[in-house]
Amino acid sequence: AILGRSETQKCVYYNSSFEKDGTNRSGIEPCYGEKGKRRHCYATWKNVSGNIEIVKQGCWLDDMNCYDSNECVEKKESPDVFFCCCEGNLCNERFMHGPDGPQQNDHSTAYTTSNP
Amino acid sequence: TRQRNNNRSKNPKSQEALRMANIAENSSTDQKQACKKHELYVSFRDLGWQDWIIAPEGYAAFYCEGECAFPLNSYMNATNHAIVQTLVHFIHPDTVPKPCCAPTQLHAISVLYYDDSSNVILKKYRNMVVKACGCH
Amino acid sequence: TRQRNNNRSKNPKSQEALRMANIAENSSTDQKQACKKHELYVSFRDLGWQDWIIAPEGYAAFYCEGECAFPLNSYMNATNHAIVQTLVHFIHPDTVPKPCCAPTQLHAISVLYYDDSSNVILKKYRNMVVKACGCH
Repeated sequence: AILGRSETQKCVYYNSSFEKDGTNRSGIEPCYGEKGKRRHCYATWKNVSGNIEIVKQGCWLDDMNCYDSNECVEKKESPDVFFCCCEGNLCNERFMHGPDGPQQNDHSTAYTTSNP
Repeated sequence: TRQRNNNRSKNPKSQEALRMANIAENSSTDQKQACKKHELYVSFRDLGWQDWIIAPEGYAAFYCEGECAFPLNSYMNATNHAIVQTLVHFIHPDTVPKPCCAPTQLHAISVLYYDDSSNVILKKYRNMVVKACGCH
Repeated sequence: TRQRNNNRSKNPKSQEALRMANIAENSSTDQKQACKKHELYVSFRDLGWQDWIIAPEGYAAFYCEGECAFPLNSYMNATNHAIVQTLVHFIHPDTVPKPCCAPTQLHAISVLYYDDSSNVILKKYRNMVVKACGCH
């Protein structure tokens, strides 16, 4: 492990279309990646009239947009589908919509897998 | 038996080739850059794909560019064919091109997108990121 | 939610790219040849290697040459990276080159030669013959 950087070996897994895709519905996904490449976790969800519907969660391949984010934050204002990625084991268990970034806590809304 | 000269390239053409190579190698500033990897960030919005790709918004793709000229250095990841082609080009520059600078190793990326029925799909797209370049 | 147009390239830039592509595709004779495999017989005498190579005297090496222009056709064996690079080149022709036409599959040949101690050696030289070309 590179000093100071959190390695991602596993992520929270969830698939809302698990029946159609023939996968598990939820669990923990081990992450595999090519040698020398970084790995991340991601979460994607919808906000349907205030109800949060998790679409998918799992592992994400090396992506500079996810570097050094230990929290999973969607920064876009109002996307059709929310997406965030992060670095560190199970870092996608908790995901946030924070258009101005997580430090603006009054604007960011956090969700966790346990209470989608 | 005929005394075999152990110097593998005493043939006048090859000697000429080696002499020219030394000139090429040491010629001053107009020397084109050798084959190598270059930075390139691709924005999917630039490609007009932002409507169907949810994430990422873009990615570091890199690309390969540069000369594959005789003599090919070891770090140019040249195939045996490229080495032969470089020599043939050197001797017959008008008939055969130099080998070209192309990716020799590529990586995959994750992409989240809408399929034609607007389902959200996660897919691993292979061979999207250049890891190394070489003369091929 | 915003009505997502399912046509993957309604973005003006991509539409312009597609329109240009049609022109490029149908333009008449000055159309450069697309990337493909070409004949090339290499004589080891030409390379000055006849003194140390016993057999063969030469071999059919072939080489790759031709355009890798937008839109890349399916038979051009293009990688995903090459497809992306072709599009980026089309939109930003001055910053990123087209992908290049390079071997995608290579074969080996057998070579009988003298080593430095004049022993006769048989060796399989890999990646010497182009089997297929593609845009990489």
